[in-house]
Amino acid sequence: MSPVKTPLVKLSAIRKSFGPVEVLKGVDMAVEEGQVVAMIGRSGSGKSTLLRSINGLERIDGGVIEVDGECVDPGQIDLRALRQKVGMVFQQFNLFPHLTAGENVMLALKVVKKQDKAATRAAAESALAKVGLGHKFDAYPSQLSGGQQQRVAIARSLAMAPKVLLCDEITSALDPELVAEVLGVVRKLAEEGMTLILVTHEMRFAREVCDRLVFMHGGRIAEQGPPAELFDRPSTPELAQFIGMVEAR
Amino acid sequence: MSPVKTPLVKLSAIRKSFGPVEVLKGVDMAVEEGQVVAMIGRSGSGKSTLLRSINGLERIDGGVIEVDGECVDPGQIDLRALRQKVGMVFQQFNLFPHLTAGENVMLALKVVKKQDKAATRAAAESALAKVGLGHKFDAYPSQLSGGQQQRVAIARSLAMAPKVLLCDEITSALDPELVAEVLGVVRKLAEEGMTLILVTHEMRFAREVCDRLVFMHGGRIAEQGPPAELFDRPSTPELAQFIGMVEAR
Amino acid sequence: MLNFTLWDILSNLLLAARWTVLLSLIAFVSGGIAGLLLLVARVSPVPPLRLAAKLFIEVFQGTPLLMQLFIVFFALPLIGIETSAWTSAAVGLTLFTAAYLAEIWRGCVEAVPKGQWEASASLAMTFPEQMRHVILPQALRIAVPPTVGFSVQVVKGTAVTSIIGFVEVTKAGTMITNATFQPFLVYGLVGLIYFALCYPLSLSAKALERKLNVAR
Amino acid sequence: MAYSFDFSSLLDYTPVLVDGVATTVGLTAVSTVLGVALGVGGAAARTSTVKPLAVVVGAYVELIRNTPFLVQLFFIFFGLPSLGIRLAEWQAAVLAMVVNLGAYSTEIIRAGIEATPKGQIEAGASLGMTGPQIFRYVVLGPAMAKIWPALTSQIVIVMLGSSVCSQIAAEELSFAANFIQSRNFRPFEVYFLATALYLALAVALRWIFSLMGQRMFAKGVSRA
Amino acid sequence: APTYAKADALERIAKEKVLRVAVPQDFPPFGSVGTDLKPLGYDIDTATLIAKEMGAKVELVPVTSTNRIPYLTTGKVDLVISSLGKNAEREKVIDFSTAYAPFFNGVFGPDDIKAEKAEDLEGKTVGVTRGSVEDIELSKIVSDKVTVRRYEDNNGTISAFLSGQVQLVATGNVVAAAIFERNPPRQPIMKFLIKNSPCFVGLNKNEGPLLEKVNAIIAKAKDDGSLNDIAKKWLHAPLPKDL
Ligand SMILES: Nc1ncnc2c1ncn2[C@@H]1O[C@H](COP(=O)(O)OP(=O)(O)OP(=O)(O)O)[C@@H](O)[C@H]1O
Ligand SMILES: Nc1ncnc2c1ncn2[C@@H]1O[C@H](COP(=O)(O)OP(=O)(O)OP(=O)(O)O)[C@@H](O)[C@H]1O
Ligand SMILES: [Mg+2]
Ligand SMILES: [Mg+2]
Repeated sequence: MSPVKTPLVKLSAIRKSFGPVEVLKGVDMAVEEGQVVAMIGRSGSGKSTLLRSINGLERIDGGVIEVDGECVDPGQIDLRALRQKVGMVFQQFNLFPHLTAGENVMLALKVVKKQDKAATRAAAESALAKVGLGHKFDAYPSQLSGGQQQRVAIARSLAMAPKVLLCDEITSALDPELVAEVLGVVRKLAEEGMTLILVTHEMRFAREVCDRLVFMHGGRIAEQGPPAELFDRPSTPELAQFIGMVEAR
Repeated sequence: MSPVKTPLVKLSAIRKSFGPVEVLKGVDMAVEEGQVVAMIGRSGSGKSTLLRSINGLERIDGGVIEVDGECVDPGQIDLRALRQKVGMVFQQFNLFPHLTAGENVMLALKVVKKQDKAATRAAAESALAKVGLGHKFDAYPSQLSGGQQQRVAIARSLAMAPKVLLCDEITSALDPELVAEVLGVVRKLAEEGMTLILVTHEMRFAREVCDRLVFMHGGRIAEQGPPAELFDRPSTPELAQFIGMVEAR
Repeated sequence: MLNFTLWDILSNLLLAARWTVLLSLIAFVSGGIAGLLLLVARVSPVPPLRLAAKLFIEVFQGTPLLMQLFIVFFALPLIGIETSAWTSAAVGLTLFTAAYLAEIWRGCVEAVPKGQWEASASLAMTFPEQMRHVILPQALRIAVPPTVGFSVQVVKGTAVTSIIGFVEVTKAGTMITNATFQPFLVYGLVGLIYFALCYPLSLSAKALERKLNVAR
Repeated sequence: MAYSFDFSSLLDYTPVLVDGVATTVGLTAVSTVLGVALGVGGAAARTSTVKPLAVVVGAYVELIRNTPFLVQLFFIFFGLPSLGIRLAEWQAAVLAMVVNLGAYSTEIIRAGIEATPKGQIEAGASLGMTGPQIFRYVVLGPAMAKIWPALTSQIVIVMLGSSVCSQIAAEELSFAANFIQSRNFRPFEVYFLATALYLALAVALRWIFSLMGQRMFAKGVSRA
Repeated sequence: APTYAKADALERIAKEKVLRVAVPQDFPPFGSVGTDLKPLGYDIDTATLIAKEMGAKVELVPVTSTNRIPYLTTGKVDLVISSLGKNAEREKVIDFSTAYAPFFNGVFGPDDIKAEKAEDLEGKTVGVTRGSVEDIELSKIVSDKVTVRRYEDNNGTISAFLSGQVQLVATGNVVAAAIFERNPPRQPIMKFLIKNSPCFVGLNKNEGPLLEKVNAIIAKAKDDGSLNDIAKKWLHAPLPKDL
């Protein structure tokens, strides 16, 4: 038996309200290094909020978030150290429109990591190459397809060498035929041992690539486990209904 | 054998360029009354442009469009008659936000068809009832879910009693769990004998509901025929690739 | 010799402020009407009309109001059109206001999503019908805050009418300064009067804008 | 029409007109640079989390935007000497124009900043950037690109507004026009010419700014 | 002549019984405003007198030295009685009556500044009202080393002097005296005279009958002492003999 690993990301009893509405009602979750976790659930079930809490974009009201052994205080203000460990990719890409693909990737290396010019450039080139866009270094986001933009966004996060990468429905804003190229990149990252937490509606992808599926319902984790198991034998009626709905089309 | 029917919509050698780029390179197509046609193809292949040409939102550069026996001149300015025969539903719903659902449906009946108040109201009520929203007559678009808004948009077109209804990716802007309710309405229309031309990415739906599938590629119709046939035995490599791509997820 | 008490100064300035207010109202109302016509021309599908409106706007936004007033007042008589100070000020301010409002409103019309034009066209509506029932109701709603905001510019613009003989607040201010030798006090008061006229307008423009953003 | 136009009498005054145009251009150029810089600072202050700073800048903006430029100019030139602050006419003119443009551009740039999609800021934050870094590298560029047309219009307005600086004897274009017409008693010719020159300046200014905009905000940020 | 206006002003005045006169409101004692902001002064009294003689009501139009000529040439007023000085260039554009008021212009400044002749102005800043006679005469006698600031109207000139924006002003002696009388923060004291340049009534060209009528009225007023009364009232001195 292997020794008990400390998880890379550990969430305990996370609570979060927006005004009077409690959106996260006590979430516990642990993700080990190299794991690929997919979160699914209905719209409004709190998936994005949970993900955003992990890198401090939302300040939680209660509970403890631990990343790589360090605690994220709910009240803490300096989140810079945390955020260098936790990368995030958004549904809407959020590339900086006034910078080229290369500059998008280099910016944080320069101003946050204070790397020198040569190192920055080398890192950016290798990150872009990794997502198959080595040749688009000088293209502006507006000159790229949605799929390419999303891949640049992934490269931008990767270049910071995060311990874990959070992806929030990163293919939902894409035209159907562009989805595959982005999922391909994610699949590669997973194979290379990157720790990933994904929110996704691509059930087939989740099934194939993920180690674990987390089904959120009403601000709680209603069910989790290996994808095949959950899909084939959902133990809650909510999950059964959700699967039915997604596959109804 | 039945007599040769004149098609309701007949496109011959349609050409359209945006600036230097030729987007439609000579498209021929005929749709008979009561037929349900789905157009598929990669992004940029010209599906929307073709659809928009049929009701004159794009002015074509060459070719002939005939709707219900009447010719649509490429240079013609008065499109009102045509547009009363051709309804259109958009991806982004495009409901008038300052009007209630009922008023949205009634507006064109009032100002275009000059119907009296009672007739207008009756028509609007029946159209809304048809899409299952009889009870939302006085709701503003902002008070409706995406799926409901799209159904109002369909009702708005239906109320004008068009001969043919064009639908351009009408479920693409919807949350996954709302797609089914809109497709349900379209399915019902198809069953009731409405002539429909749809651009869609919902392959399963296309397969079940449509009489004919039209595969566009690079501004041309690359292939068309009964859905089952096309899906199972694509005769062009482009279609084979497209099907692979869409199903890869 | 003459002695202006603080009350003399203030009452004279306030009396002069009547003209400022009246001129502003005239400019705003007639400028609004002219601006609406100009707007329709500017976005109409008729190219010559669009061009003419564009040219008009370009000229009136590209030259100082001071010069416009001077030309209306002193040059129109040269071609045989008699203009009183009142009509000149009204005409000059109206044209000026119309040009700016038309441009502001064009921005609002263009802020109405293209899909609204297309949806209404697909329902077989004509350009006037689209404008009347679909575009303007939406555009005018978002136009309210910037329009109220622009009224501040109109109020301030009336200061320039002193060139053609109007004794409005600014002119009264210079005259009184000259008689009292108290520029700091007098111009301070003049500034305050304008502020009292304009600030409520600015505030309501902001409030309207906030309301609009919430409503959406 | 009884009046006979005679533009030839303007020829003698060409140097005066040239000086006037040059002064107008100079005043506009200096106050544009300083005024926009002030506006960037003001906008940063107004959107900052430091409340008192935001309030002070807010008061400045409101005060300036709700009083006529002419009154501000008179106050600075004629009023401030009572407090022992005496400025030359060009200094007063530049100060008034900078203060005026500063207030307007603060508002304009602030609007641009606030129109920055939240996702952009979140993306910057997720990369570990600090607030000021996000402002400097992520927000400012696209905000400027977005408000460039509005800023251009405001600068044109300030340029046209500089015509009232003639009232404190700053020798710009309107001053030249007034000077000439008071000598040759031919106001119509002079004012028509001056108006045309203003129009030309305004058109040139817009053109220059749109060129600058195209260069600076070339590909990435279209106005959409 | 480059002048617009119908050559029947006198007829119109007789018919409508209104005489429209451009008068200053920023040039005491010729024209300034009372606490009700109504114009008063030498020029205003002269205008009233001429109107009375014509049997018409006077309509006073306050003008600045910048816009008084356009007011006249566009026919918005019949006469300009606005301490207008005469020179050859101006005579090409409008007509002048005989003189109705004396006017000596000079350079004025506070006690502590010494200036006895034009050369002494070098290195100093002098304010003057653009387009006034003082402006034109001053421009003739000073060198490049003198900074001349030209203001839109007399309000500007006077304000500039009083607020110290200019060291000296060129203006009329009586104007300076009137300012002095109001006890201002800086006192204009006579440094030297520039020119004797009496004031004339300005009229449009081609208004022969009106010109004759105005001249006749002025001559009569000089004879019967009514103009002298106005002079004594506003200038505290009788009309000079040579006027
Ligand atoms: N900033 C906010 N202010 C107020 N309510 C919010 C905010 N962000 C999210 N919510 C609410 O919190 C709930 C959970 O939202 P969240 O975005 O986490 O859901 P989700 O599971 O990601 O849904 P989706 O699949 O639509 O992205 C929703 O009801 C949402 O309306
Ligand atoms: N108004 C326009 N101006 C310029 N180019 C246009 C315009 N509209 C469409 N195009 C171009 O025409 C081509 C065809 O576009 P169209 O929208 O018809 O494709 P589509 O098949 O509907 O794609 P999608 O699946 O993305 O909707 C594309 O390359 C597009 O960029
Ligand atoms: Mg979400
Ligand atoms: Mg399309």
